[in-house]
Amino acid sequence: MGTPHLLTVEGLEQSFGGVMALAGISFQTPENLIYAIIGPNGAGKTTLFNILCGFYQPTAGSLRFNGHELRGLPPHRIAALGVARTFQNLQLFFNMTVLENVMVGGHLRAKTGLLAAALRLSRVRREEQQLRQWAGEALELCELANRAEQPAGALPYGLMKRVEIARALAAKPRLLLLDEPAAGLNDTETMALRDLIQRIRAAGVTVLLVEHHMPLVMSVSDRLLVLDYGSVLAEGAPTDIQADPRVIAAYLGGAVQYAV
Amino acid sequence: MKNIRWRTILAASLLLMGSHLASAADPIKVGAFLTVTGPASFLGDPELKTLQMVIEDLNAKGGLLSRKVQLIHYDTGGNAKEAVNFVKRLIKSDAVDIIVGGTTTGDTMAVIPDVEKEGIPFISLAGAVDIVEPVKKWVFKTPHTDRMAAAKIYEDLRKRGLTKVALITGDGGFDKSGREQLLKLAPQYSMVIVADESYGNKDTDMTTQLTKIRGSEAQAIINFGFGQAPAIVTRNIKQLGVTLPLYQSHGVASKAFIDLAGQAAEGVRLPAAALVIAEQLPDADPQKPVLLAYKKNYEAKHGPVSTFGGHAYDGIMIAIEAIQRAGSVDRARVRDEIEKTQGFIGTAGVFNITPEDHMGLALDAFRMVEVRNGGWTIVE
Amino acid sequence: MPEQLFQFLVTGVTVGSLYALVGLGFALIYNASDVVNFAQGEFVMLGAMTAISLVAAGWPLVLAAAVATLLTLLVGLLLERFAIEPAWGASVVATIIITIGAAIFLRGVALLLWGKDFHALPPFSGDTPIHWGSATLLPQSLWVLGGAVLLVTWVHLFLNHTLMGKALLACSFNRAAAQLVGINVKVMLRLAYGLSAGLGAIAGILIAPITFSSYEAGVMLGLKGFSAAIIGGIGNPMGAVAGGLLLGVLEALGAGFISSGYKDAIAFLFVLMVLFFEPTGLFGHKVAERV
Amino acid sequence: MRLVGFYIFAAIAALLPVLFPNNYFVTVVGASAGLHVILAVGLNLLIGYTGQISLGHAAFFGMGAYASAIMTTRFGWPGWLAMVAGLLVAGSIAWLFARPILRLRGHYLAMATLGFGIIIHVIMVQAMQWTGGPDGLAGIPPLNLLGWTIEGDEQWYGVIAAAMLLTIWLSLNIVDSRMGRALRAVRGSEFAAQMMGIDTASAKTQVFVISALFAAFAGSLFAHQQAFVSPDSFNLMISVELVTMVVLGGMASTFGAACGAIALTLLHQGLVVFEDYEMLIHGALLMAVMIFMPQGLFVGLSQVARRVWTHFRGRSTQCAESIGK
Repeated sequence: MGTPHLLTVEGLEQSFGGVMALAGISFQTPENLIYAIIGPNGAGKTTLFNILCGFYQPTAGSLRFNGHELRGLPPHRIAALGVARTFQNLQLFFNMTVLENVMVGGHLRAKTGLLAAALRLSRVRREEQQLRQWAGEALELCELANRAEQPAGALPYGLMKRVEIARALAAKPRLLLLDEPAAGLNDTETMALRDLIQRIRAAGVTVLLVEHHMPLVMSVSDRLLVLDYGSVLAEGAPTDIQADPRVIAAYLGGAVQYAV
Repeated sequence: MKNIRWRTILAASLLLMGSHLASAADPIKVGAFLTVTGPASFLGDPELKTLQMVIEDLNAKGGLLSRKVQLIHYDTGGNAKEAVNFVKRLIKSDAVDIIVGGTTTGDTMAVIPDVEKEGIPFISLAGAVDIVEPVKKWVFKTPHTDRMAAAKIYEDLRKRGLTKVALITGDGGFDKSGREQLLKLAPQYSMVIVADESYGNKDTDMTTQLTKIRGSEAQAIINFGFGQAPAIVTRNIKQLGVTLPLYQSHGVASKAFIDLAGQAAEGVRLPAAALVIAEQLPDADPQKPVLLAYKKNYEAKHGPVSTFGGHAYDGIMIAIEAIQRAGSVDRARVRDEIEKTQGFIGTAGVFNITPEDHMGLALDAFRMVEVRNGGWTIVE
Repeated sequence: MPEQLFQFLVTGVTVGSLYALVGLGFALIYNASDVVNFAQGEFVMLGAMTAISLVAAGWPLVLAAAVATLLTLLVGLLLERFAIEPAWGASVVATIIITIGAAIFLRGVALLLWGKDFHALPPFSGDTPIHWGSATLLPQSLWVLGGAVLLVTWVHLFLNHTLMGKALLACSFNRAAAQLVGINVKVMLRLAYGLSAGLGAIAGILIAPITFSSYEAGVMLGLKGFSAAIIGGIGNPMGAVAGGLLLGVLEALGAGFISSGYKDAIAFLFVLMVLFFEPTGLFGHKVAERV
Repeated sequence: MRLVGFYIFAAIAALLPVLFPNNYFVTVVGASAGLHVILAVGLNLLIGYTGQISLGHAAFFGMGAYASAIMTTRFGWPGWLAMVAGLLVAGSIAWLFARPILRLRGHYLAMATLGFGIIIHVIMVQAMQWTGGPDGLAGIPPLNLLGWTIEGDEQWYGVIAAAMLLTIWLSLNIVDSRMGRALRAVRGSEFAAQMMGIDTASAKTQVFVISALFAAFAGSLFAHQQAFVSPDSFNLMISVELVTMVVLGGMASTFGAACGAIALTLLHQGLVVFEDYEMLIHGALLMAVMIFMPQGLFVGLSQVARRVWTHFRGRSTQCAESIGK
């Protein structure tokens, strides 16, 4: 467990016109681990994700990923460093098929430009084969192989969520950010999601999970970070966090007398 | 008016099937491409109505060389690209014998390469002098050139002892080539151009440009243009209280200009074909009967006459007389006959076409006219 | 030079108020439907031409203007009913093409009804120029400026202080939510097209004595009105008026000081600069891109 | 299998002049339709696939045409060199304008491109000493490619048909590649595309430049074919017509754009018979197609064809799908 930290966040602050969405949080995520971030709505989870991906620029603090400072980098440069994500409200390419969506995931693993593509050079044909194969693998991992040729918009909601994960995996990332993957899923789909997340970790990808579905979080995560009103409330193994009075107070609210 | 349109549609759709039954009773086909819609519809519409009127009257009197005459016309909407396609369609698909058309200089210049290559007589209705200079074998034109208009204006200015002139022109082909001629001829008439303003033909207000002119030491203003813009310029001049004499071009020689400009048009001078002052001509003037006949015939059907309709009348009449003299529709012989047109009395003046001058109008074909209490009067 | 500058500004404001009036129509429809109606210029033309024909037929000006406005309003309703509504849910680009088709169609109808030459409406109160300092302007321009102020305040009051107006705004912000609270969105959209058609007609009648009207007059007016609405921030009626006045003054100054030939190029170059620095127009509400 | 649609298109283009020898509607109208296809296919990459509207594309069409016209008539350059100059000019101006313009969205982007088109058109009208002003430039020499001087409508039909097929082939290749999917990703969701490592700003710039190059290429051919150019062939109405061709044919479909271009060119020729009613019918047709076939003429018709096909053959054919791409 003592491997160097993949992601180090120090004193991260973000304010939207006076409102402190993040009030100086710091944490570290070791490699090859499922690291969950929980907290009530408005705790700053999605803001943190958006800063990690470069959509927002933080007002203060630093975040280092694999030795690189992410602050100030645009999203596509951060993605090139090996960060991939899914979105809370689905951002699939509905104008393409499932296979094409996932092939876009492999964008960074290929090189041909617009001119080479236009002239249909031989390396373009080889690369297309390669991309098709990588996408197939990702679809296989997410059990979507039979849906490859269908338009992305024609799938049920649960499967669409999985296409987003497959698309992120096709980029062979080192860090995968999952933004509420269980939202809108029924129980059987959530169980399947848990197995999928474990298969992803087994494939050597570090997972950063934002999720409200507590049974899923507790059963799948190795470490937990609890945010409340933009600051770190607690950090540790799932069992410690469950017993931590501050967390219970934050979630259930008010003083609770324990029947000791 | 109704049945002509249906006959044209029927004739055109027949041709879509490309049936070329060549026989004696086959109609003589006159091709035309005019801007009946678009910015120059102000010119193209009376031209089309005149061509249809003349051909209908001709057919009523037994046609030409005992054959019916059929008009095939297309509307280019003022787009030169369309003009080229339609002329190719007239020559290749409709197999016309002669072409009378080309409302704007732009359309005319665009089709000249095809006309010359195919070798078909073409009488243009547009103004610019470079349509016939240098002379092109198959290309003729009936309207006065913009150079003649410029010369006529400068002559009148010199008579009135005015030498400092301000130009204000639109962004159309007619306007720009007119401006070019005014600039070229200025030294010859010792005129000094003290201001050279421009506007967009669809603009709604030219007071800015006219304020700059008011600030210059111009003694007179020349506005070369057609359509609604010159009427707005005329009203703006009155609005700004500018009292300098204003000269317009033959582009606005029609009643519509006076109606639009209203009171502001009083005192405006412009060179125009005799058509606008037909009644005031002395009876001895040879043009008078021709003008009155055309005017009566046109106004019975379409309302106030316009000089542009007159140009179309001259064009089609020259073509008809040339075919009659040639006794056939053979292109080369008709072309030669057009080139030999002598003393033809048209609405624009007396035409004497020669191998060097494919228009044939002298400067005196233009009459300097002035707007007085809502009508045109000759300026002695 | 300064007294010429004053005339340039006065001209700029009078021409700008034409663009502002037309821009208002764009803003109103955009408020209710998120679509820019490229036939707005044709509504202006229809209003002017109908009024001109009625006045020519001897009707008093006020009655002719009222009837012309109502007829054009009806055309706006019909356009929405038979062209926009059947294409419910089509993409923005497809709807733009539909409005462009409608513009060409209305131009075709006008061509058949009124032919090709130019018509003018006699000025409401004569055309003896008014001298204001070193500049002069036509009384009709005061009617246009007054009309613009009146219509803007009416639109502002209507949109923000009447129930129907608020319903209209609700549709543009979130159509689904508007439906949920019981607003009949289809009627609102039809109302928007009708109102902006009527607005366009009034604008057409006010400017007819200045600009003359023909079956094609709507094209350039529509273009300048669209530019005015965009500069001000699409959907914001006040913005459209400010945008129109700005565009007018810019054209006048460009023609006055730089070159009258490149007047339009200078004006549109400035429009580009505005858009590059303010991607949603000067006063457009900044839409935060939510991930 | 990928190019079955392309081969059908090529076959039709080759057969037409054989079936109808020197027929005006094949050669002259065909050549005009071919130029429109090149323009529409290029513009479709920008509007259909990448979702960025442009109401000023006739400006690039004009740049290609005027570059060829000015370089050959005033500087005596050979035709092909002038064409290359046109491509360079249009490409670099497109590259220069792309970044600021493509930051804009929806109607604001439409306005910026519309403004750009008007600025270029005003320059074409006013810069008389170069462009010959509103009456344009005449006397453009015939195009000489590899020693063959192109003369006459039949030869021009062949050259333009070949150029058209080349652009369709290039467009099909671009769409079916890593960069093609990146462009479509930009249209699908710009956020997700960025997270896939796509530099959306540079992708939009590249497609803007490519479509400008297609337009300039068509412009140069047009200049030599007509031997004359004038500003009113490149005004706002032409830009609007180009967008209509793409949307009418069917967005995000190379063959859709091509069919939209051909349909509108033929419509224009056919409607001229109705004289004053032309404008009325043109507007009504435009509305009707966009209302009843919102996804476009081609995609709509290929669906109708597929339904008829399945009705007769009882099973859907793979071929129709590949054309629909």
